[in-house]
Amino acid sequence: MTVASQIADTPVRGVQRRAGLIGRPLVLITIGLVVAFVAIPLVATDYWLSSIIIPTIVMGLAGLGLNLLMGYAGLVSLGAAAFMSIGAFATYNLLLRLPVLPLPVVLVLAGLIAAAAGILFGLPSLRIKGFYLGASTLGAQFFFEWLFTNFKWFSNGSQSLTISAPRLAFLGWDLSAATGRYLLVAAVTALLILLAYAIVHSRVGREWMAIRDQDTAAAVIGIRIGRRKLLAYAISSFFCGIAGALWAFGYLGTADAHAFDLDKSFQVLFIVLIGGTATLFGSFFGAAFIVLTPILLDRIVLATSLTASADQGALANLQRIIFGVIIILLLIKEPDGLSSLLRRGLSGVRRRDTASRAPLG
Amino acid sequence: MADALLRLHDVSLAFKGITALNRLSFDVERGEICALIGPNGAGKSSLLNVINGVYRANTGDIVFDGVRFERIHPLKAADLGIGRTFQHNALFGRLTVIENVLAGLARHGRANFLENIFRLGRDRAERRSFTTRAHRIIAFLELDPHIETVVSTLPYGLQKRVDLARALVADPKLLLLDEPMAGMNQDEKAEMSHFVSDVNEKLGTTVVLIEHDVGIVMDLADHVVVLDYGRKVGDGTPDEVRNNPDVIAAYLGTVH
Amino acid sequence: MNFFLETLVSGLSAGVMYSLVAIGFVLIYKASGVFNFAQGSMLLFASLTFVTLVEKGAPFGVALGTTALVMILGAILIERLVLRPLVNRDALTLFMATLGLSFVIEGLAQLLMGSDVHMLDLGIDDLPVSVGGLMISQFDLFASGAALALVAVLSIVFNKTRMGISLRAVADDTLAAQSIGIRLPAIWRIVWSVAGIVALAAGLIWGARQGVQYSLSLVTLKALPVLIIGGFSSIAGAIVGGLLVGATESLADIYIGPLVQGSVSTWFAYILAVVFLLVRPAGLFGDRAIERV
Amino acid sequence: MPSLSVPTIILAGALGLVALTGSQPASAQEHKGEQLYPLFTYRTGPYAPSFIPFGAGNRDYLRYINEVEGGVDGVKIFIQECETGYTIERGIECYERYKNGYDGALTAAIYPHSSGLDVALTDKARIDKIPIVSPGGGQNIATDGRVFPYQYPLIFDYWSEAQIVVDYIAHQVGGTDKLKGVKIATLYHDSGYGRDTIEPLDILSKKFGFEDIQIPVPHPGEQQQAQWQQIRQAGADWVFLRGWGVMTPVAIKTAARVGFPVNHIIGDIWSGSEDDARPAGGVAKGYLAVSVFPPGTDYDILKKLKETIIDTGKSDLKDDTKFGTVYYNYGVIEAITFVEALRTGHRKFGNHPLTAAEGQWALENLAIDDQRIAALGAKGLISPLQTSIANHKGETIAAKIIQWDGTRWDTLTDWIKADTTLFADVIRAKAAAYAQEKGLVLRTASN
Repeated sequence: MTVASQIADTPVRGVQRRAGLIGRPLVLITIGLVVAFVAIPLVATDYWLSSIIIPTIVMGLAGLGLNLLMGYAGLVSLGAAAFMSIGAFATYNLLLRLPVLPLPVVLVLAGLIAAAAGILFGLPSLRIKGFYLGASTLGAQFFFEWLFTNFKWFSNGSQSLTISAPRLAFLGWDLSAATGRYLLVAAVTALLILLAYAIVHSRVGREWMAIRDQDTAAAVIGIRIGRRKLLAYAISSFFCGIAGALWAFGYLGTADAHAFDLDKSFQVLFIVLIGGTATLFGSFFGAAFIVLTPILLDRIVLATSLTASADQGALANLQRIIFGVIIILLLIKEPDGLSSLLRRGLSGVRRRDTASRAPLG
Repeated sequence: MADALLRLHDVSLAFKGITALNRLSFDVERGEICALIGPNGAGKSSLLNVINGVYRANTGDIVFDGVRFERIHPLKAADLGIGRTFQHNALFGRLTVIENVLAGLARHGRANFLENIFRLGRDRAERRSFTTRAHRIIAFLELDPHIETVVSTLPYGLQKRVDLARALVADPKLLLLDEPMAGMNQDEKAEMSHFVSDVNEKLGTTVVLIEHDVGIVMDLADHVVVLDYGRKVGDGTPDEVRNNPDVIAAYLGTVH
Repeated sequence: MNFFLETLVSGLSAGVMYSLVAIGFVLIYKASGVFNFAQGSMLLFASLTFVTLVEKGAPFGVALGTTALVMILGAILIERLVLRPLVNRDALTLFMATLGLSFVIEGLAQLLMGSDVHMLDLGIDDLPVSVGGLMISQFDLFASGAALALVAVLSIVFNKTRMGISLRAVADDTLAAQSIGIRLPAIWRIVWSVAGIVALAAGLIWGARQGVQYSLSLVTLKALPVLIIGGFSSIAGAIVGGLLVGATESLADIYIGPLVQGSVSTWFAYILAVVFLLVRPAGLFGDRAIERV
Repeated sequence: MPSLSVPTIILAGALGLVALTGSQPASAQEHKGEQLYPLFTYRTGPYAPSFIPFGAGNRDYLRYINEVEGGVDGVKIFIQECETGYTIERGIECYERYKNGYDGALTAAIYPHSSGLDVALTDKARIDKIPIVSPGGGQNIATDGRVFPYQYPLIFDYWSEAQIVVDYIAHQVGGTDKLKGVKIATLYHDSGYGRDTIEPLDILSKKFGFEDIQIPVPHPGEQQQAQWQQIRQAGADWVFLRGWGVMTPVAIKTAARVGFPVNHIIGDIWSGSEDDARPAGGVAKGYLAVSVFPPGTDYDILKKLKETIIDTGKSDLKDDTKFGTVYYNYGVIEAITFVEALRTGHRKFGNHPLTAAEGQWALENLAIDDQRIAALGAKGLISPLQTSIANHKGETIAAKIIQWDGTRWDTLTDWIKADTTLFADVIRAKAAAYAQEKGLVLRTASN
């Protein structure tokens, strides 16, 4: 039995029940794959791929990684970007220094290196919980930004302390053009979504959620809380690490440590909260929001030809204000994130007459 | 005292100088239902928490199934076969009934996380056997209609039963029930007490439970231990306890 | 030895400045359980408002009063539009909301008052005087004095006035406080106002040192480790934490920096904070039990 | 507060998408026959203070060209702004948006206005074949146009800057032979930019025998007491201040606190604007800085701008006092490089909007000599600039030293030329190493 059909046969359980929305998972998965790997590469322009689709997917992947930690295991990280940077710098150095390794192996190794760092900075979770836990990952945020700036070895002595993909190729295909980078990003992300699905629907995911909902009870019924928490940090960092590598090489092309600064960590956090915690696809909506909103605001200004007359600086600042207001509004009005909004919207369209579904915890 | 599953000896517990348990000793026989009763603040919940390691006793020791310990980690307690339910709702609120029950099998999991995630090796057999066991318990406690329901949306009485199922699925030798019938109406109480006695009879599980409703306790329990301000004031069969003047003074007379 | 002492003293004086920022966080965290990331933006907004008024010709006192009023107005708006709709939501959501709020405040500051770098002269020379053989800046002495005065005023307000007692009641037990008739929104408005005024004080002192400009809002990052070390809910902790961070940072940069050929103070305070977290999870003076495993 | 209902969001999203796709005019050709100048802005965020006058200088000069001179050889320049907020992501979006032109106007080159973005665009530009021009802020190794065909780090680099600073100090102490034993401390912003001068100063110190002291300041640099005590402790004679943003005024103030003479501090080009010195107050009087974009209004071209743009109310400046400041003039100078590149291209390809390929050729064949500078009315404002395939930066690298008098900058020296041969081999070797790492084939004049 293939993994895909296995998933198709498994009833959708847990927190992201989408009964009604996804009636026939296999069909939807197939449609999704066709859209992702046939339609988009054929239809989308360079502009769409390079500046909207790729960053959305990669940030969504980072959000998914953080969501595993925050949404499913109920832990906190304010330093997701630190683990992204580890993945990026590890990928670069592995590609550079061990040229025999093929790209997929390098990505997995880079993810594992990030996972190791995740375990290290997750150690305080054995002693403290709640918002304070953020401090340790915040420490990681500043430490790694410094580490990759301070030691030129990590960027192979580059004058600008930047890393760029030495060779973005797989099985002889050059992946450095927009479509190639998109296919790389989409393929890796699809596999990782599958992995996340498997994790969430395994004993590991169940126990994370148990710890999240009731840690005392979880301990009493015999769940290894400490180990599970560290595993959550490890797996979350694994995802973030690979997302970081894709961010650096699939999207930016060239990056330095500051591409993974505190702002980026906060962005990933926004993505999780806005997209919806404890959902697998919510992060991608959140990422689309974060990537698209500033562009849309800019475009609206452009389209309404305010540019000719109005004060450019004022408009730019206004955009920033509106972005902040939208974020606050979303947090207020959509506690369960965009994914729940979308779910409601779609089920509303499909089954306007059905009574309200059971609220989702 | 032919076959004590649980033996408490001289157990004391204090929080910030306030004595919760005062040199408590008693035995729980294998296969019996032992009820802990006593007024609020008598130390009943604290005692359960000491037995399964949530609290650490200041003095005394506990012998469970031949294993003697002074303090125990909750995980170790679970491994030894001590299961429990909670006074206040401690279910995994956003999980479904089946997921809650499956989580109760955590201590039986032998597969490592990679096997779990990729459905390899031991995980395959585990998934099957866990699902079977969970379904069996769910059927046993008549929770089948709600199997895929998110527990926080269930009515209170059913949630209590899910809690019982979660503890029971791991096949505990000793089941600690912390007020399994609190807040229930008479019908629900009768139903729950029926389930508890079923568990005891059909699965052979030894039960220690806390309950305020003396009527139910006297019907259900084989053995009653009465606590008052952390001290044991009565210990015996329901009839013995009913006639114990100390108990009447300390508890029965004052509350109901 | 003298060099060491001067490094230490200068670190401590930097620490005073960190403490000033951290106090604003503590006030808000105490009363509303919100980790207010927008504190830095408030600091920027306050000092920018003040300096703009002064440049427009307003006398010092008028500018100060007007800015304080603006901050109070801002606090009322924030309570009404952001905090009240988010009541009872988890700490992370509130934190994210203050992040959104910081975009709004920073955008407004630049929209209304421009992006120029302003010079702010408080009339105190930033030149050293000799105190017991050590060279200490007059300005640092002034800043320390200001911080002390601020803390003194705050502790009088919180310990002696009815409002202060209500506030402490809220901090101790929100539900109990509400049940005896303390109105939460009112307390929040007051606390955010006070935090706004503290931001003004800190903004003036920082602004006089580095010029009033956007990067003032970045001082938030320096206040975070101070808070972790001192405890999120203790003003005394904020002061001691600030001094500790200031001093260790300076010493670390001088004595550890050369070993790694770079400055270490961006992360040193955080790592110190993590160590504190492991050893003393509630911080030095944290009075509210930290959630521990 | 408006309620955010499901339909509103969906509607807003849909409208947004329409706006997004609708504003990609594939067929609209309203600006056909014009040359696109995508103006990458950062009018928000921490770096807005430097951009605002810079952007004004940029726009004002191009407006002058369009309105007074009737375009570049008759070709009008079409300016489209794109706000990056100084972030790489937004910058990449702007690049993707405008790399192939807009509304009929052609893109000949892109000025990212950010060193970070310049680096991030390196690979993309190579694939898209779009010239990326960063006057004063490009990558030094990209000087080698054989390895970096599409990067143009015009006018200046930090290695040459270090040389010019050492040269100036040598003049002050009485010649390069007197440098032996002089202690020069470099206080640098702890970043790739700040660390860039460690290597050249090391080479120079070995060559001239001065003592090279390197002291980092962590970003953003709002506390520097410890660093300045270190400088005093080390007995430094001169400080080369490689600051960024708030680091500079704090450095000047802290120097005063530890009693270091301000006229022995030489600021980097990013530490040498009015906004760097003014916030430091009175103690900044006498502070020196390296200037590649000399401030002042006493240049013919600035006089023309004053007359035709500023005084007619057409300027992008909201605050006229910023006219002739360092960043304003930087904006003008940068716009001059763009316009001169277009002229160079027009001479070869004819007077029509240039494509990116033609733009690349033009940027590679720039020749702004003294005569041309005089014709531009920019004598003293810019130094001669001549590029080639082997040299994308320009043959002569020069800067002036300026001094803050408490309210404005005075020009202290004429152009000080850097000896470009000194580091050429090192830079070329670095470029070659990069080429090898990336597996690039070196370009020659023939391919």
